[in-house]
Amino acid sequence: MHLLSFILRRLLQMIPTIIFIFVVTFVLVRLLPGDPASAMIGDRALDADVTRINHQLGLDKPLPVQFLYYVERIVTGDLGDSIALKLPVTTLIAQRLPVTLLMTAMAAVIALVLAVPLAFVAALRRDSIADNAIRGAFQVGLSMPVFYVGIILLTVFAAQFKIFPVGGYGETVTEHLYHLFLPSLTLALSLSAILMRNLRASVIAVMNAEYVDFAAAKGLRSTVILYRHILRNALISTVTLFGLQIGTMLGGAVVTETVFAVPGAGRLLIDSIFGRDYPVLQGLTITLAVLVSITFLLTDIFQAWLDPRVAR
Amino acid sequence: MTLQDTKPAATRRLALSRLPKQPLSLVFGGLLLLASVVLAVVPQLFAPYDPNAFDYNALLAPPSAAHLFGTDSFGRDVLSRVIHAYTIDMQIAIFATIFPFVFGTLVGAFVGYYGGLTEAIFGRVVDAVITFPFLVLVIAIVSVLGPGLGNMYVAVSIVGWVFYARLVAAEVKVQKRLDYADAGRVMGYTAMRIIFRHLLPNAITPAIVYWMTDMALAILLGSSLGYLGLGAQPPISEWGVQIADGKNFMNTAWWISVFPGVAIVLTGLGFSLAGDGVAELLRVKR
Amino acid sequence: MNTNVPLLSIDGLSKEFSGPFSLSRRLKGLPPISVKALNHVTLDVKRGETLGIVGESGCGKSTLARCMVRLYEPDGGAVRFEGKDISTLKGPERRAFNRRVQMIFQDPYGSLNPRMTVAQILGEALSVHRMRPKTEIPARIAELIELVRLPEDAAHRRPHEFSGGQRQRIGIARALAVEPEVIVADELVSALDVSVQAQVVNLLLQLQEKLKLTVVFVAHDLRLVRHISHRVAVMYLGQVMEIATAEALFTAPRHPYSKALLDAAPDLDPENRSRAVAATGEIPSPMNVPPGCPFASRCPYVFDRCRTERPLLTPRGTGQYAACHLTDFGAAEPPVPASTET
Amino acid sequence: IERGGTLTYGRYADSLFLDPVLNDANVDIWILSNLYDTLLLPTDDGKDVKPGLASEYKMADDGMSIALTLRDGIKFSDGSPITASDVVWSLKRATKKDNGIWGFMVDSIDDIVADGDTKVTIKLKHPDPAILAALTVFNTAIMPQKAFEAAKGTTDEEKAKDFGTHPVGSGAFMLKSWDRGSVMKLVKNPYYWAKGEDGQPLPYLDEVDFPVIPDDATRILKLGSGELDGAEFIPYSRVAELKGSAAVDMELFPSTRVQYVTMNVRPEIDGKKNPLSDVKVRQAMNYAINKQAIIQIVTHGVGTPQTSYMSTATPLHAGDQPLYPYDLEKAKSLMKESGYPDGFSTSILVLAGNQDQISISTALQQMLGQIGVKLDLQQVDNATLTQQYREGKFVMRNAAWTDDIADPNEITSYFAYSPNIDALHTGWNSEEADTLFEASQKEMDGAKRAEEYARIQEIFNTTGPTLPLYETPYPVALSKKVHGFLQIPLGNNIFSGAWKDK
Amino acid sequence: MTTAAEQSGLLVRGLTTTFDTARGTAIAAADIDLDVAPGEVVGLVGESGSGKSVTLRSIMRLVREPGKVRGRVEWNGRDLIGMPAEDLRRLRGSEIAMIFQEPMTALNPVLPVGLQIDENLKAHTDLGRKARQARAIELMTIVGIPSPETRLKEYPHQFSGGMRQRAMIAIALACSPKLLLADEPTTALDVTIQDQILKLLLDLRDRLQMSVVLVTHDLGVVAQTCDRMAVMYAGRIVETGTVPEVFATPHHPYTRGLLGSVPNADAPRTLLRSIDGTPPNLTDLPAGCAFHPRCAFATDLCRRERPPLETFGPGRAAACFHHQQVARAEALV
Ligand SMILES: Nc1ncnc2c1ncn2[C@@H]1O[C@H](COP(=O)(O)OP(=O)(O)OP(=O)(O)O)[C@@H](O)[C@H]1O
Ligand SMILES: Nc1ncnc2c1ncn2[C@@H]1O[C@H](COP(=O)(O)OP(=O)(O)OP(=O)(O)O)[C@@H](O)[C@H]1O
Ligand SMILES: [Mg+2]
Ligand SMILES: [Mg+2]
Ligand code: NI
Repeated sequence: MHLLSFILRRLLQMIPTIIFIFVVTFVLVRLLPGDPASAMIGDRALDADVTRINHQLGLDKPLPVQFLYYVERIVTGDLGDSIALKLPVTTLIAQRLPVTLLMTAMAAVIALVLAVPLAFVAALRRDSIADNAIRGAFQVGLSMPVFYVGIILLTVFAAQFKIFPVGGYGETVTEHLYHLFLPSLTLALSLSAILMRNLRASVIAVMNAEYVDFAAAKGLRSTVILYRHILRNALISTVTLFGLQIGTMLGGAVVTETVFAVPGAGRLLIDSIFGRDYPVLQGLTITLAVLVSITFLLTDIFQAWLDPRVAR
Repeated sequence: MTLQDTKPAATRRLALSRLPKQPLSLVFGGLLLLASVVLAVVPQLFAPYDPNAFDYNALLAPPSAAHLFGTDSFGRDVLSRVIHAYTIDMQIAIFATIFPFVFGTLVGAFVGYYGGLTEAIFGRVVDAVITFPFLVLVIAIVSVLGPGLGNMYVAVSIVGWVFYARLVAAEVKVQKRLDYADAGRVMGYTAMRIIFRHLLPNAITPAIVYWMTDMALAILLGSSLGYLGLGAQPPISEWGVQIADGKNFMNTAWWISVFPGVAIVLTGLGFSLAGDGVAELLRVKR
Repeated sequence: MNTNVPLLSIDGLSKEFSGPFSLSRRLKGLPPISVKALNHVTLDVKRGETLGIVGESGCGKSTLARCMVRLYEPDGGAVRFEGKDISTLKGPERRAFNRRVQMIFQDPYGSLNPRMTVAQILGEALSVHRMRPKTEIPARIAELIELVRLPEDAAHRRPHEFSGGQRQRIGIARALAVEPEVIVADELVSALDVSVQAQVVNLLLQLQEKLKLTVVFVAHDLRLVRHISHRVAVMYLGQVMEIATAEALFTAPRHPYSKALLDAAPDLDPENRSRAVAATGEIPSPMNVPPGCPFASRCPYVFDRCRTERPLLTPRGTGQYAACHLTDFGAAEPPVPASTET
Repeated sequence: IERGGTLTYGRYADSLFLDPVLNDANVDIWILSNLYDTLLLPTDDGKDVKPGLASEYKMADDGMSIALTLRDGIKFSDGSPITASDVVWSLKRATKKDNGIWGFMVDSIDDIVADGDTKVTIKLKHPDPAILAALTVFNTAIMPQKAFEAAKGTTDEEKAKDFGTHPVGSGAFMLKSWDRGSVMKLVKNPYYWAKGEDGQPLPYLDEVDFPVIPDDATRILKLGSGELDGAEFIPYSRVAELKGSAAVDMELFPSTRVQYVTMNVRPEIDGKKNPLSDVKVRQAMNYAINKQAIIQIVTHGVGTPQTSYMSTATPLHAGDQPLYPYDLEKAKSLMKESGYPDGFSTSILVLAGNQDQISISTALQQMLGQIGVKLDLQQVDNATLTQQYREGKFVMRNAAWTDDIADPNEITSYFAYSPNIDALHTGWNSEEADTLFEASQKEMDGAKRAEEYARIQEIFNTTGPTLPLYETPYPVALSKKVHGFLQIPLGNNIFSGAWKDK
Repeated sequence: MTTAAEQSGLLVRGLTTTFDTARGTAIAAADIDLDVAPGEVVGLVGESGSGKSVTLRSIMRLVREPGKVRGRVEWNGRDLIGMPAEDLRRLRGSEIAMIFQEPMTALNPVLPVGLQIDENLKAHTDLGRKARQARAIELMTIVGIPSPETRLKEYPHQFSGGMRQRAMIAIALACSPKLLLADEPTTALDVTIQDQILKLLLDLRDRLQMSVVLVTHDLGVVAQTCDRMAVMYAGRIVETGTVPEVFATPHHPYTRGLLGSVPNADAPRTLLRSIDGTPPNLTDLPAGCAFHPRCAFATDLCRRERPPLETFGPGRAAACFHHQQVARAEALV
């Protein structure tokens, strides 16, 4: 019951956020210098061509009219057609978004697989050589620009050792996973560094909590103490951070997708900015915002499940 | 009388006894940052060449005694460019974060102190900002305003202050429930005095620590934008631009992009270690 | 000035805290969860006296204390200082009130700004209220430090360099810096060790004597309250159950709750042991205070009227008041417990 | 020659819209000819025409009409026959004013009439020396009228949108699947008319796949790892390296591509005096630029200096000396003579993230600095750049050009003929050039036309609003297994004759 | 020192716990000797930081890094300090149980109370699921938590302070321990609830014949519940004896001061007999007797030498050179 009302409230809170983002996107893209026609036909366009195209797209109408027109369509669930690709935006999103989602999900899994055990090792052997080595390595990962990490991984694992394909997406699900491994790893590196840092700190904090002593005083086995008492409590704060980061990653996959030639939503987003593809840009930003909000919501629910104190 | 006498002695003793006990991370981070700042302020003292001088006889020369880090496709000395880039990258670190830090802290202090409606409105703003794809926003704003570092600062600031405000607001909310804030109110102090004299000094630590990380992030973002062509404009040397320049030469002239990469990592490391150290240093002793 | 007017009078004071108004409650048409922290509290504080306020955790002692210094604005009733409703004070008048009525806090760790030195803490109080010209402030700080018996070099140290007892003294010095007439001390020594408690209590007693202070002493330690108070008010769930002189209250409590409280406090005499439980059950949640007498759920003498009608504070002779339907409880011989089914 | 197999060719960007008339960009144009066939075809050197869907063509003596005969038994990829009415319909669509931006190439067409099922006559408004070349260009491709009209939608544009997702043409290949932004796959068109060397119908290949790999380095890595058989737009910096590679053929296909800088020569820009309007200044700048150095730095020796504003591969190109050989002294003295002896500050637009343009501009910045011209770089995205360009508000910009038609008229109309777009939107004009161009457009005498073009080039090259830099071939890297692939000077990728070792 | 304790009950000898900190080595518990016979309640009193909790944790071997424990702790003749970790684990929670001061922090906030009882039973008994459930309900009833079935599914934050403390006691009692180490079990509670809990503990002691070590700083609690008591100051036991004897005639000036600091019934608004000064820093103990800077009886001897814990009567000991004098002074008041 409480959970349901909690979710409902969160969903209601999302509405103003989405509207805000919607308006900002709408205004912002129209403030961009250059118009779709310029972006599309480039240097050889004659003024007449530009006028004709802008008229076809309805871009010669006043902004408020365009806005109302767009709102009207969006309410009916129609995100319009891409100017450059001449396809429905919904179709495009349906093609591209799953790629990014899969990549992000894989990155999340890789990050967890890297961060959680190492955070524990680091926390349990605080200040040891292992701890410092782990922290140092992650710190370096965190300090490197994403495109740089990507290029290095590509050069080493794909070009030199040919263990992984050089980007792309493949056709079957296994191929997708295989192709997306390196890009996901790239994304995962900085994420895992952030998670590791946070988790290590919270494991240390939790280990000092009295209930851990009390658990030991009960004569529980150390594995039980570790998994039931330490891990779960330590994860609580990390989960929030994790959700926040995943949200950021969804919108920040652009660079990785370019380096690895992954046909995902991030690249579509950038292309739509540079191509002044207003409908795609608007549709995609809003879709991403909804997705990110849902990620946050899921995070909160998961956190509420981990920590019964949250759901009031 | 005794008061006057004891004060300097006491502080001196404290300062001396504190010195060797500085957190190790602060020492390392501080040294790295200090080096970075020195290079940023007087690069010409360390750079062996003019960073923008072409040398057609030494295009893409590998590292050698003459060019320790080699040269790039224009025959420019990579070492000199890496060193001169400190100026611009440290400037990015500061200029991209100073406004968010100051403004965000102020907003956070008020939101945290007054709560209620301000907090509700602020909550929505935070939601909107963190749900919006950050890079898109920055790229769009930079495109609207035109490329270049100045506009990048504007773009980053429009978004960045929210994170500081959130941190400070949360901490102020914690602090204002402590008795010393109430004590101030009972003493009849004004809200401004309580906020700035009492709450803020105690609530600002997380923001300062985040600031350190944020400066490192700003350098990374600056590089990414430089890489996309939206950041620093040639011939200014900036690490991201240098890496982008060297990208096509990864196989044939690795030195063009590797050394700026190392500089980014080292500076990032410096900021992050210093952040840890500052957190330790500013921890309130209870 | 009319000396019959009590210095500080609390008149039917009520205070509620509303909790989160969850969607499920909204959907069910329920009001937001609210805590009735104070429920029609009426009290007088006379000039020069020490009024003790005791009660168990959550009964509203701190809320009452905070209302007295206008840290909280009450929802009903009023606090009057020298006959004036303090919620109407504005500007300089309010500042003057704040100066004359001071509060000392329970938490020796939280009540001092950890980043300010003692001199800064005291100096700020002195300068904001212009207690002394600027040049005399250092001297006055030294005087205050001496007054609360802190070490001489205390001025330039920060709170974390002091022990709990010393910190409480800094708190006292800060309150005294503005030369107040009333001091509201909320659990002044609860966080301190026994041996240190005694030092601070002694200091308070001496200062009160010397500076003719009026003290409201909030505590849950009955022995302590009895030791230093002229009069004592017993609170339970946001209501005053009994007010009496310390002597009367501790020898002949006229309310079953007062009696239970006294019985529950462990006696210092090892020979005087009892294995009987003084009061059964838990304190009801202040979120849903029962309609009648708040103590009804735990009272061994409860009868039907207690559950429906709230007893008012009525006189029990010589300045003693109790809020109990059994008006002769504790008078001569205690009445037989009514029934044990509750 | 071996038949069969799939050729995987990495592209830097995906196509946008597969309609020969309504498309706008090179990413479409350069592969359209594999899907849609034209009546005539360009020769491999891109300078002449040869029969395509039309087996015979004849220009009337007065130059006012062309008679064409379709090949026998030719079919669209859906198996339906290609008839004269399809030709009439397709060409009419291409000439319609509102349809796309390529109409100017077939501007001279007055009417098209079918004569039976296989004969077509094109009537012209005036003699047009470039009309045959125009019939090789993508926008005159022949499309199946029936299939097009059966597509969803009411307007031509809507139908084109739908048709473009499952196009039917008569090229060597047909679209098998298209994953936007990821991969486009073409398969052999069983009805293609041309025959290979073995006498069997072309193409040799069963399938061509076009994965999209925007990152240059990644594209090369994939070629190296064998995931690709070919990769386009190899960065010049990698050409030498790949030439030395044992597994790869580094091809440099001759092209019509020229790289130059456009200068706004209006006397004032945004109310400010514009030094670039001074022809001496422009000449000084031209002399101050060390083209050989730029060719070294930017193209790593792959490019060659321009000898005219149009590439050497363009028909009627004239000029055998590199334009403005590097001469700093001359540049300095020209500056002295100009209205700006002390130099000035100016700026150049650079397409953000385009390494070539960045490098060029960085080099220009340094070189022009030597004659006191302080150059600011402004990186902007394509849309911004184009808009400033079209509005004539830019100061200088980087640019490159490739011809779409095997005739000098396209480039000249944009560069030198001011009524079209104000000479690259620079505000430059030369009455003489304008008159000559107008005359050349109707001049059917080849020699005379060549003279006219020689003069136009002379005028433009000496006083024009550009800093010509270099021309470059198309750098394509192919696996050693791949043979017969061709990219013609106009850019079209021709896969019909490509084959692959097993 | 009774021979009986040699075989059964708890016997602590020379227990010393040190912490290496940045500021030096803190001797948190020094040379502790303590006996607890079966069924006996021993009170351990002292100021904050005097080492009471550390002593209890050392007995349970719950001291963490950087703490080091030396000495002998025997439970029914078995050495707890030296025994293998697995053996100790079997003893913890079954024969020896511990209650912490703050139930809010000692109960895991994210696990239902029922599970926290259950895991104790699971670790030490081979009861089935059903049986453990039944036992948990029984325990909740014993400690006086109404409607245990629903309460078991709830989380600690849904309990009131008193309930939490009861739940913690229920967990400690799960396997009917023979020794209960209670670290300030009632400090966080209201008097009426404290009263209930203490009486509950005494009942349980009677029922299960447990030995109890009760740490507190409230002398009233000791007076009402304990059989014997030990007073700690700066990590050392400074006085032991039966409760009535110590209350009647304290032999250590610190004990005397403690008793005097508590206001007693007769003289309202008079100055209390406080102990001046503050407890010493454990890393920087004064030479000689740690109490001498605050002691009215201190002589040069006290400043030079540390007085040993000296037995002067059956079950009575004090660590003071002047303990006779102190006892006499007390009698005079
Ligand atoms: N700021 C607040 N917001 C919400 N509820 C509050 C607030 N302050 C106090 N309460 C609630 O009001 C009631 C009375 O609290 P108060 O602090 O006055 O009690 P107290 O008698 O001082 O208790 P203690 O002895 O624990 O200090 C409690 O139930 C408490 O939870
Ligand atoms: N982990 C540790 N590291 C360093 N010092 C410690 C540590 N744990 C305890 N101490 C020190 O040991 C001393 C004794 O602490 P202990 O917790 O036993 O006191 P206590 O008598 O239980 O006090 P309280 O009444 O406050 O609970 C303290 O001075 C403390 O500083
Ligand atoms: Mg309180
Ligand atoms: Mg303790
Ligand atoms: Ni519910």
